[in-house]
Amino acid sequence: MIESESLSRQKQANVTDSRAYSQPQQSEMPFAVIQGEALSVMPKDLYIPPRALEIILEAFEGPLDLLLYFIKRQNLDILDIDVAAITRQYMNYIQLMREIQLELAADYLVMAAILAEIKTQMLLPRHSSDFYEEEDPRLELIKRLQEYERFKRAAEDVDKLPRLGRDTYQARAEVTYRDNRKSYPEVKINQLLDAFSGVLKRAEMFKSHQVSAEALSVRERMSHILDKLVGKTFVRFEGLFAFHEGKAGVVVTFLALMELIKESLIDIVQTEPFDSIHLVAKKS
Amino acid sequence: MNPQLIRQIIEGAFLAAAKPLDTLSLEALFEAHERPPRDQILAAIEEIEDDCRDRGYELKRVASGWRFQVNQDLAPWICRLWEEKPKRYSRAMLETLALIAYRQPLTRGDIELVRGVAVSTDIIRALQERNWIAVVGHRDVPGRPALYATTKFFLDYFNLAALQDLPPLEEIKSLVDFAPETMLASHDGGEVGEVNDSNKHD
Amino acid sequence: MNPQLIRQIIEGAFLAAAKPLDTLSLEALFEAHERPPRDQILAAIEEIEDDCRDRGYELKRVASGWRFQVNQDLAPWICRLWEEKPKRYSRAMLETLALIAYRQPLTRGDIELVRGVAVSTDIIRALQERNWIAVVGHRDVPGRPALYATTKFFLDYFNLAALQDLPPLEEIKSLVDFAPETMLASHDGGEVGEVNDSNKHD
Repeated sequence: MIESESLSRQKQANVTDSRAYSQPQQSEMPFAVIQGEALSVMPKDLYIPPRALEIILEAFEGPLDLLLYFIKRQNLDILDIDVAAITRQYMNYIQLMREIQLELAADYLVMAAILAEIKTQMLLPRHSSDFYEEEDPRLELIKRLQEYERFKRAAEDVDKLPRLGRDTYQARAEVTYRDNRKSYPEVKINQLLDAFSGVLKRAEMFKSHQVSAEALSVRERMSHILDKLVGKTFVRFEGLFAFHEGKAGVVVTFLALMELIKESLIDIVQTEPFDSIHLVAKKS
Repeated sequence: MNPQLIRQIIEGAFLAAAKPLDTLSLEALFEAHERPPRDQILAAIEEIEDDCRDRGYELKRVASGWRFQVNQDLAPWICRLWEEKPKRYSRAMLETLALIAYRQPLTRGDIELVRGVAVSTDIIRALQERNWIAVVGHRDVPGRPALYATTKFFLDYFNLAALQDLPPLEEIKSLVDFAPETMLASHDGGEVGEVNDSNKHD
Repeated sequence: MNPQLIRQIIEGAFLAAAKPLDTLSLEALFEAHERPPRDQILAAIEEIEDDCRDRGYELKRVASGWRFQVNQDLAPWICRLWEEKPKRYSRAMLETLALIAYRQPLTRGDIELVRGVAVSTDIIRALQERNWIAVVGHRDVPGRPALYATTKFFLDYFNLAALQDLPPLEEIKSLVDFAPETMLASHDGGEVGEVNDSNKHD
């Protein structure tokens, strides 16, 4: 299926630019390695084991790459190329491909169509005077091939750049001390108020929860009393009052106790009448 | 092999390895035919050690070999490399804190009831880590949920002598009534929407 | 602050950070009252650079700052520290990366047009995971395809300080030596538009 003429040409061809194909093929360019054996020429016989073709396929990055290969292998300038011949060669190739890896063939089929189109356009009679006005149908393809080859080389250049972990290594030294000091965001009190008023607005807490009924001092005292009771068995009732706070303080503490009892957070214990009163945090 | 190259290889290896290297692992860097004798390796190590004097790092002998270490007396500066940039607190965090401040002591469930959305454990943990809130007890209901209250550090941070120095609710209420648009505008959309949605479906 | 201490701090920070540091991050190591002026920091960097001559490592300027790195010519020895050989990248990945590097910002479609084959999602994802490329916008056409560009980390990884340090794109002339002027001219612009001409022939 692959033309023997082009194959023998491939063999003789000097690689125009060995660099372009330095990877993955060398100048004697094994086409693929099948079961340890280098395949440097496309097999002439019709039967190519499907696995082998897959490997060949993997050597190319797509239809442009394959076409570039055909052109370079034949050491020809594309403008001199017999588009008919290369189209035939190309079509043979993709026919083989279609048998084993259909989804890959799609990109190649597009290229086949482009080649066929160029071929037809070349067959149309044209006046020599039109040459400069009408674009050569091959020109677009050449542009694409050039553009592709450019980036194919650029990719090789990028691959050669000194790379961290391959050509150079990040230097580091151990740090034996590491207190992970953490710095915290700052909060201003008006941010807090703003957040709170947002909650109020949303939940309409005034109506459903009647928060305003309790002065803050009472709620704070509730926290303090709970704090005192935590982890202790009994605390004497009198021990909770700080008399230096005066009457107001006593009232606040008393209200807090009432509130705590109401919310069943604490229990009051008095073993006998007129005995001292003790408070205890509720246990389950 | 020339001694300077040997030294460079060893120096480079110490810096690249990120772990201590002993003489065996240093020898393994060289192929048999070029491998320097051990005393030459040790000489190179000594030279490297000497060259670090007055530098920001030193070659230190540890149990499993030698390694480069950053000088300990540079710690106050070097540690700033890992200082976390303070981020801003989320609206959810500020609202939770505000609720605990004004309604303490209360449980997570209480907060959720008012805010209409779940309170993430992260928020509670962050507030505890900052020592602004603490568990002061447990409510005597199934599950015995923790009761949270603000701490002295909270008051200190906000420069308050006592909780009653927080603006009273009435003031906040009038603030809300006074400027409803700006208040609403200051919300980041998400949560308001959530609450509204849940109301609709109720 | 005495210049030697400044130098030691900077030197230690480079080794401790294990990533490139720029002047901003170096300045952040110092508290405001002790912070040296920028030219003093640059002077210290220069001094450190000079001191690495003939050593196994160098202070290298890359895209996101300076870093200590092991000399390239030592790689044959240093690489023996690790059993695993450094990964090779597929041609498809390198070609895609090269296109993004030289032609950024561009879409997946732009890449496919030049390469003539579909670009697999895996490759794009792999490049993004490595933090070598990022979406920098969307082209204002139907479907709003993502525009990709390379990142600082890409430059850092490939030892470059800026995009213009990439090896120059070669002019490919071997295919057509007698190409009309128009053809050659159209390659300088580097815009993706020119490739779109193929539509005419479809």
